[in-house]
Amino acid sequence: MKIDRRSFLGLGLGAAAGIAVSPVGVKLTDDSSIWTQNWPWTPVPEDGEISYENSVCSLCPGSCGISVRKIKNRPVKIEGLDEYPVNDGGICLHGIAGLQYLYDPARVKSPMRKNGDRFEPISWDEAISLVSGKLADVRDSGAPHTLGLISGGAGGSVTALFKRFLDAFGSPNVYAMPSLEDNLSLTAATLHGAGNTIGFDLENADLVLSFGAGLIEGWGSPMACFKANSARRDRHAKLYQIEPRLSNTAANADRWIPIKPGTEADLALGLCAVLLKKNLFTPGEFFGGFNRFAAVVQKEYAPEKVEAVTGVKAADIEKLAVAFAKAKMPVAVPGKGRGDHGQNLKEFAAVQTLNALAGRLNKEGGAFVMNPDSYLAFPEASMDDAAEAGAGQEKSVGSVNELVDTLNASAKPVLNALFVYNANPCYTLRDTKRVKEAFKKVPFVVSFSSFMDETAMASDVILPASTFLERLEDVPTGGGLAKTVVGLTRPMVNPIFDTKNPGDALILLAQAMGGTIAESCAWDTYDECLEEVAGDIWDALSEDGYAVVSEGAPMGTPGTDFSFLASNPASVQAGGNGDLLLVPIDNIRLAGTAPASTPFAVKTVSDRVLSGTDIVVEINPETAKGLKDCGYAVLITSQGKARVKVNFNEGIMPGVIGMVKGLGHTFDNPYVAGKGVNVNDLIGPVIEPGSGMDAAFGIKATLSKA
Amino acid sequence: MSEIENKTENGSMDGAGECAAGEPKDDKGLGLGVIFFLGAFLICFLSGWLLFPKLLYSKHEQPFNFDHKLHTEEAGDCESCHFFREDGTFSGIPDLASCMECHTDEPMGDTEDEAIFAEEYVAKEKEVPWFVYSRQPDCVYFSHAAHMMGENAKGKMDCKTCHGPIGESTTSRPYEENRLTGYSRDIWGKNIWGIKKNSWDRMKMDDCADCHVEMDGHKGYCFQCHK
Amino acid sequence: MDSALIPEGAKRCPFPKFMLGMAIVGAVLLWGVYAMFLCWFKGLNQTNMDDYYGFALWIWADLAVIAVGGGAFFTGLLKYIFKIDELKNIINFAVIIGFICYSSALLILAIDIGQPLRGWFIFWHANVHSMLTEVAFCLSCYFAVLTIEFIPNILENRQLNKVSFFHHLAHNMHGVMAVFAATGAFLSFFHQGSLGGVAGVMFGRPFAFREHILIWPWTFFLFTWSAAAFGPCFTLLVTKITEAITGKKLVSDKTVNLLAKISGWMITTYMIAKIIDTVYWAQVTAPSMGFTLDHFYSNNAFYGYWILFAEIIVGGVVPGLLLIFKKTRENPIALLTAITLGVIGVCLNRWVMVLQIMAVPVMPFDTWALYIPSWQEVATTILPVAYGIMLIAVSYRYLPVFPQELELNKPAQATE
Amino acid sequence: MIQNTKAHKFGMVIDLDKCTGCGSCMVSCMAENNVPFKEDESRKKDSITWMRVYKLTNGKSFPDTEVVYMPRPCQHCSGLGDHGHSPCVSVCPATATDYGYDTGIVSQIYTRCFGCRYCMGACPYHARYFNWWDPTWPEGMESYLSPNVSPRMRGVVEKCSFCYHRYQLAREKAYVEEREIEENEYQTACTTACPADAIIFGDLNNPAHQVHQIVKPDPHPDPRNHKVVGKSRNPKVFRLLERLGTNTKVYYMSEREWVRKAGDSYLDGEWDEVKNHHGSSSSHG
Repeated sequence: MKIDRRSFLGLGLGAAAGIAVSPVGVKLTDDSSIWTQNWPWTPVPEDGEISYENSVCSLCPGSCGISVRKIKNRPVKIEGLDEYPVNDGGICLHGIAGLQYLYDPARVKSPMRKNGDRFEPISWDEAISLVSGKLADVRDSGAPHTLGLISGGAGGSVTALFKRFLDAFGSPNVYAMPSLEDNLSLTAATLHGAGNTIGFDLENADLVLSFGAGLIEGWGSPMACFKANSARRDRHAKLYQIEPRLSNTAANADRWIPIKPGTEADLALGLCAVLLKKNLFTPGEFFGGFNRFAAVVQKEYAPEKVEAVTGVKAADIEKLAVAFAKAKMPVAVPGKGRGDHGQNLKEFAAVQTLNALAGRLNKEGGAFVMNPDSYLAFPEASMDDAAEAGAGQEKSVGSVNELVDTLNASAKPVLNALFVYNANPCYTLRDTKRVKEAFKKVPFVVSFSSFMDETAMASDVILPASTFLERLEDVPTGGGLAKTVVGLTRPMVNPIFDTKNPGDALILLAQAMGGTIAESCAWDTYDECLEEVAGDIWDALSEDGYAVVSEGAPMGTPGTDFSFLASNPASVQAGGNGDLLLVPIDNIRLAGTAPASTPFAVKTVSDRVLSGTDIVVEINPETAKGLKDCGYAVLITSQGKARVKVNFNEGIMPGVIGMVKGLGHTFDNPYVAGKGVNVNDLIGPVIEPGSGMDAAFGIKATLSKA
Repeated sequence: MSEIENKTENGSMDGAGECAAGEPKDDKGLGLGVIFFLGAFLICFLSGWLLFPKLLYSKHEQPFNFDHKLHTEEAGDCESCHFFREDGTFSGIPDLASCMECHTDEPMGDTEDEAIFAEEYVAKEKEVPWFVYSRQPDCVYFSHAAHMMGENAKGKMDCKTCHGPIGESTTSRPYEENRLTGYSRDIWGKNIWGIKKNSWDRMKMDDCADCHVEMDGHKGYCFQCHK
Repeated sequence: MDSALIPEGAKRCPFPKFMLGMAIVGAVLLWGVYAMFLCWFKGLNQTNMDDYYGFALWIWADLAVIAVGGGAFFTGLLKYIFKIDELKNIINFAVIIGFICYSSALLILAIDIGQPLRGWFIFWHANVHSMLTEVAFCLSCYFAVLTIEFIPNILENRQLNKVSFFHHLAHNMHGVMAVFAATGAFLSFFHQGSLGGVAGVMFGRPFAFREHILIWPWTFFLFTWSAAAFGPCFTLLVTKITEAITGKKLVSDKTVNLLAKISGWMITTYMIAKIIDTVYWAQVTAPSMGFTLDHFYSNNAFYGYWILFAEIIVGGVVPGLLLIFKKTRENPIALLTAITLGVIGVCLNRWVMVLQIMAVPVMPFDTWALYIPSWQEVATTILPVAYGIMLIAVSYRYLPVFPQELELNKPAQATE
Repeated sequence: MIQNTKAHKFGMVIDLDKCTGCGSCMVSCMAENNVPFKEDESRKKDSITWMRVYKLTNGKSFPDTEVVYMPRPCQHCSGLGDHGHSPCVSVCPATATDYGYDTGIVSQIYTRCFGCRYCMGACPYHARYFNWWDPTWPEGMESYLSPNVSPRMRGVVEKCSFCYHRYQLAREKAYVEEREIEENEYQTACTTACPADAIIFGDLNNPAHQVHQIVKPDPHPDPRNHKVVGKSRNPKVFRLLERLGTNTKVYYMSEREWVRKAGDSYLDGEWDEVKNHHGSSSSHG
C-alpha cells in the first residue's frame, strides 16, 4: 500500500486532534504551573508541635534572657524573654540571628590539628592526648608558668575553670582581652580600692552625661542600656552625649556635645575644676591628695584651657558643670563606644571622679561602687610544688597588649603554650600583624573557638566549643550595669557537630594530665562542676533560669583616692602622622569582637558603611578636599593603607575619619568575611603608662583620591 | 495496562482493516489519509483518557495496613488520636509517641500489620512514614480549630464532611502522587477531570471556596487560607 | 530555485543572496534566543532590573512595539470601516507589521514575567480592576484577529492558491475582513488605552498618575490616540526602508501621502491633547501631591527637561506639522524626517511612561534610581527586530504583499 | 467585600524619637518570615528586607546635623478613600494580593503571583521585593526555617504581612478556648523585638488599645483632601506620603518638626499651613 504526504498529514492531524480532545493539555498546563509552586529545590519547613524554651544569650557580656521557639524540638526563632531582669523582652539583632551561628559556614566541626599550613580533623581522644602531652612537656621542663591564657572579657565559671586549670598547672599568666569590665574594675581599684567595679544606675538617673559611651551602640549590657534609654523620655530624664561624631546615641540624645577625639578626660577634669571652683561639689571621703588634685585641675583644667584642648566652649563647660551639679540624679558615664578597646585610665578615672565630686557614689541613679562578689565557690585547688612555685610567680606583664609586645620582643619564647578562649586577638587587638607575629612566637597554641576565625587559624590545635545554643553555662551580666544578674545558658539543641563545652574539654585535659591538676578538676562533666560551684544560687539558676546577685545602691559611700589624678598623668596622644585622624566606630549592627557577625546582621548594614566588598569611611565634606561622595579614596596610616569608599557625613567632626569596626574578616564565610577592611589593621596600640591599657583612640591618617 | 494496550491495538487494527478495504478505489490515497487520521485520533484520544492518568500518578503502598474501624472502636472517636494541642494547633497524623500510649513493642492483637508496626517501628523507635492522602501543599494554611470549634455555630463541622468515612475503613488504600506536582491524588480528585460526587472526593481551593461562599457569602481573603 | 513560490511576474534577488541575508539576521536572532533561554532557566537575575526597576527595558519595548504596531488597526479601520479604498495598497503590509509587533510583544511578556509557566493565571484568576488584565485579554484577542487578517495574504501564495479550497477561503475571508477590522479596532482601542492606563492609575507615583474620566485616566486615551497617530508613521517608515533595500517602488506616492496626511492630522491633534495634559498635570495634579515639575526633571544624571522637549516638540509637534502641510509632506526628505521623528517621539513617550516613572523618587528621603540594561535584556529586545526583518523578507519574497508592485515596476529592469 | 460588623484594622505607630536604628526589627522580621540572604546584600535595591530602616537627616551641616531612623514595613494601605484599593492590590492582574477587609492587612500569595512586578511599580514605599534569585541557605541552615511562613520560590514578589501567621496562631488558641483573641496576643515580630519599645501594634478600630489612643484616627475624610481618611488627630503623629491618599496603617510619631515634615512632599510655604491641621474634627478632637 502506498503511503503519501496526505497519509502523514492525516496521521499528524489525527494525533493532534486526539490529544486536543483528551485531558492531557489542560492537566499538563495546570500541573506544570503547580510544579513551579512546589519546586523541589525550594525548601519546605517541617511542621509540628510548637514549644518555647528559655535560655540566656552569651554572645556578648550583656547576657539577655531569650525565648527559643521550637517546632518538633527544632529551634526556629530566638526572641527576647519578657520580664527578664536584664532585657525585659528586648533583644539585639545578633541575638535574634543567633540560630545562624549553629550552621555558620565557618564552624569548626570537629577537633583540628594543624599540619603544615592546613588543618586536619582528629578525634577528641587524639586531640586531648596531643594537648595534654604537650602541656606535660612544658610542665616537666620546669617552666609551668610558660602556659598562658587569653580569654574574652566575660566572667562565669568556664573562665574561672580555665584560671583554676592554670593555677593548678602553675602559671599566673592569665590575660583578659580589653573589656569594659576590666577597665571599670581597674578604675574602681585606682579610685575606691581593689576588688571593686562600677555600675551606673541609668534606669534612675535624670541626667546622663555620657563621655562617648555608646549607650545604644552596644556599651555595657546593651539591651539593659537600650531599655533605660528609651524609658528616659517617660521619666523626663536627659541624655547629653559628648562625642566627636553624631553616633546613634548622640542622635538619640537630648544634646550632642561634639568634642575633639581623645580629649574626653580633659573635659571631665575641666568640669571637676568648675565644680571645685564654684564650690558645687559634695564633700565626701576624699583622700590621697584631694587638695593637690583640686589645685592641679583648677590650674591645668580651667575652662579656657580645656576649650583650647577639647573644642568645647568655655561657657558651655561652665553651664554643663552647673547643670550636672544642679541635677537631682545625674551620673557621668565613661567608655567611648563599647568601652572596651582604645580606652585610657585617666579618662575613666576623671569621669568617675566627676561622679564622686557630685556626690553620686552609691546613690540611686548614680554610680555604684560594687563588689562583684563572685557567686562562684570553687573548692580549694590542690597544688603540687610546681603549682605553688608558679603561683608565687609574677605575671610576665600586665596586659594582653603588653604580652603581645613582649612575645615579639624576646628571642626565647616567653610562653611555651597558650590557650585562647572566647577571644579573637588576631582580629580584635590593634595592629593585627603584630599579634599574628606574636602567635608564631608561641610554640603551641590551643584555640577553644567555635569558628575557624583569625585566631583559630593561627593556632596549632582547635578544641571546638559548642555554641551558646548547644551548651550549659552560667553567664553573669557584664560591665556598667547597676545590678548583677547571673543567667543560665541552657542547651537548646544537642551539639550539631563534634564539639564540646570548653568546660568539658578542660576537664578532660585535666584528667589526662593527672596528678593535682586532675584533682583540682575532679568532675565527670562541666555540668556537674557548675552545679557544685554555683553553690547557693544553683537552685535559682536551675528553676528561674537566672539569679539576681546584687541590686540597688550598695550601702555607705566609698572613699575616693585622688593620688592618681593628683599626679596629673599625661594624656595619651594619637600616634602616626597625617593631617586627619582615623577613629574606629562601633556600630550596633556589627559585632566588633568574637564571635563575628551573622549573615543577617551583615545584611542590615547600610550601603553607606559597606558597599560590595568596599568599606565606606565617614568624613565631613569640609575636610574631604578633592574627594567625591561615594567615590574611592586611599586611606594611609603608619600601620598600612587601604582602598576605601568615602561617605560625606555632616555628622562627623571635620578632620576626623570614621571607620566601622567588625569588617575585614578573613575566614571562610562568604556572607560575613572578605568584606571591607579591619580597622585594627590600620591602628597601632598606644600603651598608657601605668594602666597598660591600649589607649589608642585613633591614629593620624591621610585620605587621598584613589 | 494491558486493557489499554488492547484498546489501542484495536484502534490501529480497525484502521488497518479499513485501509485494506479502501485501497483499490482510492489511488490518490486521500481515503488512506482519512483512515490514518482516524487511527491516530483514536490512539491518541484513548491514551489521553486512559494511559495518561496512569502515567501521571505514581502509586505507593502505606508502610503497613491501618485499620481505622478497629481503632475507632477501641479508642472511641477520631479526636482521641487526631487531637488538638493546647495552643489550638491540630496534631494531624499521630506520632509514634501517641501510638505508644496504647501500643508497646508487644503486639496487642494478632494482625501481621501490628506485628510489622511493633517490630519495625516501635522496637526501633522509628516514626512511621505514613503517606497522607489529604496533605495540602506548603502554601496552604488550614486551621482545623476554625472549622471544628469556631465560636460561630457554622464552625462546628465534623471530620466526615471533608475526610469522608475514612474512620470506617479497615484497609489503607494505596497513596497516589502526581509525579509532576507531588500532590496527593485526593487533592485534585480521583477523576481525571476532577469531577466529584461527595464533598470529600476533592480538596482543591475551589472546594474550600464553595463552602465558604455558602457559609458566609464570601470566599474569604487570601491570607485566611494561605501562608 | 524557489522561483515556483515567488509571485508571478515579480523579480526577486537570487536565492543564495536571500539566504545569506537571512543567515546574518538569523545569527542575531539566535543570540536573542540564547539570552531568552538564559532568562527562562536561570531567572530574571540575568537582567539588571532591581526592586526599584521592576519595569524596565522589556516593558518599554512592549509598549513601543504595540504603539508603532498601531498602524495595523488604524489602517484597517480606515480601509474597511471608513472605506478609504486607496489604502488597500498598503493594508497587507500594515497587517504584517502589526502581526510582527504584537507577536513580539507577547514573546517579550513571556520572558519578562518571573513565572512564565503561570502566565495563564492572568486569564484564569483575572483581577478586573487591573489595567494589565485588560491589556492581556485585548492583546491576545487582537493578536488572533491579526493572524486572521494575515492568513488570506499567505493563502495568496502562488502554490497555496492553486489549492481551490485555499483559494476560496482566501477570497471569502477578504469578504468578511471588515468584521475583523472592526473587532480589531475595538480591541486595539482598549488595549492601547489600558497600556496607557497601566501608568495613569498608579496613584502612588505622582509622575505617572493622571486625573480620571470615568474609570480611565487621561493616559488611557492619550495612548490610544498616539498609537493611531504614530502607528502609520512606522508603517510608512518600514515601507520606505523595504523600498530602499529592494530598490523598488512598492507603494504609490498617492497612497503614502494619503496615509501621511491622516497621520499628520492625528499627530497634531494628539499633541494638542498631550500638551494640555502635560500642563494640567504639571500645574494641578502633581502640585496637589506636593510635587513641582522641577522635581521630576532635576537632581539626576539623565532625566532632564531635554527629554520632555524631545518627546513633545521634536518627536511630536515637528512631525505633526511637517505632515499636515502638503508642501513638506510631498517632499521626500521632509516626509522621511517627519515619520522618523514621529516614531522616535512615540517610543520616547513610552520610555518616559515606563522608565522615568521608576526613576523618580517619591518618598522625600528617597533617591533617583537609574538603570542600564544587561546584555541579556538588550539581546532579547533585539530578538523581535531580527524576527521581524526575517518575516518581512519572507513575506515580501513569497507573497503578493504590495498590489502595486508590478505596475510600479513595469520596465522591470530591476535586479537588486 | 464582607460587611464585617466588627472588622479589625491592624496598624502600627512607630515612635521615631525612641527608635535607635539598631536593626533588631529588620532581623526579627527576616528570622520570623524565612527571608533568605545572599553573599552580597549591599546592593540595597535587590536586597529583600520586608522591614527596612531608613536614615533621615535634617540636612544641616556640622554640628547642627540631626539624624532620625525610620523603620518602614509594608504600610498596608487601604487606598483612596479607605476603600481597600491599595496601590498594589488594585493593579495585580492575577489577584495574587488582596485587601483583607476584616483585618485591613494587604496579603501577598507567592503561589498565585506570576512575577509581573506591576505592584512594585505601583508602591511608592518600595515595600515590595522580587525574588530575583532562588532562595538558598548554607548547608544545614534550612533547618531553622519556620513552617508558619512558606518560603518563596524564585520569580515572585514578597512583602511584609504584619506577621499574619501570628494572628492565625493566636486565633487558633482562641478558637479552642472558645473566646475572642485579645489585643496583645497578636503582635508582629518587629514589635516584640524592638528593644527601644518604639513600635506599638494593634487594632486601630479598638478605642481601648494604645495604638488607637495615640493615633486618634479621624474617621472622616480630610476636608482639605478627600482622598485622605484616618488622618491622625495627634499633632505629633503623621503618615508617609499621606497626601497621595494611600491611607497607610503605619503611623509615625516625632516631637521634631523636621521629621514630621520629611514624611511628605510640600510646595514652598505649604508646610506652615498644613502643620497645624490635624483631621476634620481636630478642633474638637
